[in-house]
Amino acid sequence: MFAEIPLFPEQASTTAQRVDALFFFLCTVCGSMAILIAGLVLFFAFKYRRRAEDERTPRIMGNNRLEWFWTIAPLFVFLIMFLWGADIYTSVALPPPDAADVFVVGKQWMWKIQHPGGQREINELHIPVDRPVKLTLTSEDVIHDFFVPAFRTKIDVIPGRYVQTWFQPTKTGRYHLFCSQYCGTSHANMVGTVFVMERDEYRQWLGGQAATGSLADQGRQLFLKFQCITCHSANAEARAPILEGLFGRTVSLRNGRTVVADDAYLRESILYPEAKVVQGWEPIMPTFKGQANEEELIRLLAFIKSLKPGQTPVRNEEALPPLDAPKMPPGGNPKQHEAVPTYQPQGKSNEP
Amino acid sequence: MSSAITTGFVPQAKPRPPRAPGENYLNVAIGVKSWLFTTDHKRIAILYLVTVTILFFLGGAAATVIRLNLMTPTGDLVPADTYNKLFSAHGIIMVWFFLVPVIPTVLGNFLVPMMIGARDLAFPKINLLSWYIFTIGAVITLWALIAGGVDTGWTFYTPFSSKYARTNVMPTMIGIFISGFSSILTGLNFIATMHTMRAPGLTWWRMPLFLWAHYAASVILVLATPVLAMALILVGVERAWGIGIFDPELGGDPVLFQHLFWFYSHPVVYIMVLPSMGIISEVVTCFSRKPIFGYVFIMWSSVGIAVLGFLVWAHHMFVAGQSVYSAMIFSALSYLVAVPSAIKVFNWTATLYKGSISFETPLLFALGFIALFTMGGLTGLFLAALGVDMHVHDTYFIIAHFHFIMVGGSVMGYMGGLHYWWPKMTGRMYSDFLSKLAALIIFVGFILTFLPQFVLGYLGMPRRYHVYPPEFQVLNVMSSAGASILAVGYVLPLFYLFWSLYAGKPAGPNPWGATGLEWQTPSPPPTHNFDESPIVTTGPYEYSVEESEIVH
Amino acid sequence: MSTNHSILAHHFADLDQQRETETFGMWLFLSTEILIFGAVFTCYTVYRLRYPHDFEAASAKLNVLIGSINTIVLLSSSLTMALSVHATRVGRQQMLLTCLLLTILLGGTFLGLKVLEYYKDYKDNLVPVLAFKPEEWTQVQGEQGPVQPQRVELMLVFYYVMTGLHAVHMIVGMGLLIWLVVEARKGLLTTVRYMPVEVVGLYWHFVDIVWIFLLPLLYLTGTHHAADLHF
Amino acid sequence: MSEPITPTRTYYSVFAALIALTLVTVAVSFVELGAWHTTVGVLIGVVKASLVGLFFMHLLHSSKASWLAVLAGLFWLSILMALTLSDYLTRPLLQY
Repeated sequence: MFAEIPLFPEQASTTAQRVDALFFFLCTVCGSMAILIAGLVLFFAFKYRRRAEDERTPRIMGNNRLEWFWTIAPLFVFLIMFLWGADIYTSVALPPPDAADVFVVGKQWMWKIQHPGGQREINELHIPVDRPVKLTLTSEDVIHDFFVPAFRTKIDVIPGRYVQTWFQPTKTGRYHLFCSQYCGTSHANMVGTVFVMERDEYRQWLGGQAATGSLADQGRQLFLKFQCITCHSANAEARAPILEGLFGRTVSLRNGRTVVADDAYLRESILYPEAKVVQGWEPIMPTFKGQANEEELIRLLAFIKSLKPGQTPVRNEEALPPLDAPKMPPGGNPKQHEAVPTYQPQGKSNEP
Repeated sequence: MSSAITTGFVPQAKPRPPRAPGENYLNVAIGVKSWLFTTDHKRIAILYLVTVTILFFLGGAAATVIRLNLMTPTGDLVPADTYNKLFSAHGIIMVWFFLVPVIPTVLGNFLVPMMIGARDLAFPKINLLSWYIFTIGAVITLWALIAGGVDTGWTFYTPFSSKYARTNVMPTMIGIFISGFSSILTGLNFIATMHTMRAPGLTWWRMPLFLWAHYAASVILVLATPVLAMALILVGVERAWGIGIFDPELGGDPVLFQHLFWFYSHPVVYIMVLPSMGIISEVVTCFSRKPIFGYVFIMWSSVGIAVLGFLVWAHHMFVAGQSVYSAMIFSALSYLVAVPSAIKVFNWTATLYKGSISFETPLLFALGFIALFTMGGLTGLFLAALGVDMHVHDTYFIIAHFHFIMVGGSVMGYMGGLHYWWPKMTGRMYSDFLSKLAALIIFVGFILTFLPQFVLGYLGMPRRYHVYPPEFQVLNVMSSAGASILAVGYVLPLFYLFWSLYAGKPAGPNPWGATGLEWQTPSPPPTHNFDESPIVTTGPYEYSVEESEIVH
Repeated sequence: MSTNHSILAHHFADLDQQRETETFGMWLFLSTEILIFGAVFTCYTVYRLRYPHDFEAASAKLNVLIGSINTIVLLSSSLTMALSVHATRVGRQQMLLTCLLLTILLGGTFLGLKVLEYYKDYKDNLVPVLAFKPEEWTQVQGEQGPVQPQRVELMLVFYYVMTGLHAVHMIVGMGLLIWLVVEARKGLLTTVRYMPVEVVGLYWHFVDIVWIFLLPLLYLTGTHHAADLHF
Repeated sequence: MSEPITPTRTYYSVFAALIALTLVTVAVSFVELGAWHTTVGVLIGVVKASLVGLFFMHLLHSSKASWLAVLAGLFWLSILMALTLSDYLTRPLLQY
């Protein structure tokens, strides 16, 4: 065990390469600074050590030119560090348009993941290599943090709103997924594995998962179950706006402002319908807060996003019995133990 | 009331009572009462010294169990809940009951009046009051931590602390809230003292840098602490009545708490490290027997840190869901605050140039400070870079970074200061050999403990983990081994300093040949500090002139 | 030490130094207070900007009449406090005592009215958790439809935290004023030893200033109507 | 040198101004101003607070140190407000 001390984490995403490049730049600059200062201190300490008790010293009070030099010179170096860091940060904040969607819900103490195809996993994330993946994350309880060291990806998962990040894996393999924002007793067990697979393998995996329809299909069922269709129907006497093609459009509101219909807006409108009412409509929608949980919201959103003109369900279409989430054993997904066998301490499963 | 006063005649200060030879602040009165009701700043400093030392070792005990637990990846020593309570207790005790108060209340209390040639602080009773407030806060917090514990971490992030934690969150917050007022009163006392009570001739530009550092730290104490107090009240209100100020379920924003919390808790780091920097300026000049290099720049950098330190708090929240634009503002400002710290390090180094350097214990600690603080400061540049922070945030990289600043910086400086002024405070010298040994052990132990944590952090080991993947074990074991060495280094001074009280040889008024008013009076000083009011005619650190020009 | 009521404390050089230090100390304390209240004001501002209509609607329901009368009461107490300082400075003991007692009386009136107002709020279902009816609010129209009861509650929480914190400061101030009355009756507040009145005055005026801002932020943020002017 | 004694006349005139401003600010709340209520109210509040500070609290004749304390408090409050709002006001700008 002691033979191999890891010194550097695996570099498995495009972001990781960029972060590491900046990291090495910082190491070089700061390392030389540290060596310079340590060298000077040691050199002075040795050279000017006290040799006689009555030694005199020159009365040097300072040197303004030197002072201004070391006040201003670091600023230029810092400017480089700032710009470089900000560049990486903004690129991580803006997912490419072709990124594949993955939805993550954190709760004490597990990660629940949904794919657009309807596949669901717990504490595991399967993704294809060399393809950008966009994560939309939220939490059911406290603040968590989705951290994949090999991708240099980290983002706080905050209850009550969506946050987004993205990455593009460059190497197949298994990587750690950590919760890195302290979230209670089993914080250290809120971990999982990211599987980066070859495309074929990934397609196989997708096919092998039992999914009751795609995420949008599941959302469609909920759309019927929650009776959304009663008002948001496609016919003329509808009492609410038609949702076809809504996602991404700019919407005019009653108060004269406009808003882009993004995830956050749709989520808010389901939970707090009165907050931003569309122009020309009465605020009659009831809230679905407490009825739809975070995972169901994601499915509803997936459905609304997928809704093309003419696809609104017919109002009298019968609602299917509600989907049951697969029952979880209290210790989380048993598969998790197989994935990283040594990770789970004996007899300490993450009991909620 | 004398008639002279009512007519508006202003009397001279009361003459100092004549002093029996050998009478000093320690032996002027004996008994518990004479300590518990004292208003003498020097005795209050001793009260604080005892209190914070006890608290330091309690916080250290928690750290010991944490490090022992992390020896194995499966965390076999304590269960997860206990572990969480331990790191919370460690953080809470060390931050609020050791690092924040330690230098201002012990060395600051003792030295601020002496260095400015005053008889006491501006508000002696408030000074005593602040010790009582501190002690009451500490007792409440300790009680909460021992009887049940608290598992929120020292950061109390909402909504975990306000809704989900089922531990003693409330009493802990009350204890911290109360002790906050002790901080405020201490800071207020220092600022008022330095503004109005300086000895004749001691202009602002002649003040020793130790005082400037305390001035800057006091500004932070006075202006940051109230915001923490309010943040804790709001969390308390939310927790007690279930109303949502930070609860997203009820329309609140949990991130707002982080803003308030870090508005205090980032500058608080400078409360810890600024006084320490002040000590280093005193020690480096004394033992290289040279004036400080660039007094004005060091002084302004202290003030600069106090102001700029308030502009950077959200760099603790780069991945916490704040706006991208705001993150960029805070990143840029964070780089600005690195400049004043760098100025100080350069100036201390330049002070050594052409000096006459004598390697006494305080200087060893000071050189240790410069080395470790430089490391801590430089790794701060990594964290201010948005791209890198994304990866290392909330990992052991952060843990290592802030321990370098707070322990490598603040505690190292405190040890240096304690060893420097110990002869003044007690009139006795400690063991030269043992103290140098302790300095060495602490330095080596520290490096061994926290250097591996940088590597762990970049590898991705998150903080506050009770168990961890097995590949991180070797580095964790190294860190724990270092911690055991560090522990020896911290216990050692306890013995030889205590021993010196009985067996140490008398120090005399000025064992180091230092300038500064505090060395112009006997050791230990008399109750009124100076037998005659000092008058100052030169700047500080006139080590390179023929004789002291301080006139009596 | 202080048994003979010596005016000049042992560690000061002269009275001017002592006075300067005491005023400055109080001002420093007030700068702390600025940030204590400032922290809540900041939270308030964040949510005020986030939920403007809900906050305006909630504000319109608060008792603007009692709020305004209380403002005038508090401003008057500030006047009598300032006059107390004047009386001490010119050595008019009787005027000092009268002004101090008037200040206490006005402060008491303020707190009494505040309690009455809290009671009215309770009757009007304006107390989150204790007495609050969400359904009452869904009928209230904001500028763009009904307001969110939860956000109204948020505004009310700030109303209670801010006014509560202010009331705590008032109570502390009343205690200090009572101490001043005791001192004044002993004849200890003189033209030379006037600092206690001045320093307590600074504190009292500061508490007044806080209220000056609470009035517009809490009571006057929504639009009122003549019908709102009732107890 | 002790501070000058403020004449009572000053106190009375300041008090009159304060009451007048209070009546104005309350009166304004009966006008439909929407979101501007807070702005107007706070501005009048600033005037009133300055009057209390300068005259009742004798800031006008106070030492520089006292001014420093007040201005520091206000400056730090503005830091807290401005930088906190720099987050909240720019959050909606970046649409995902």
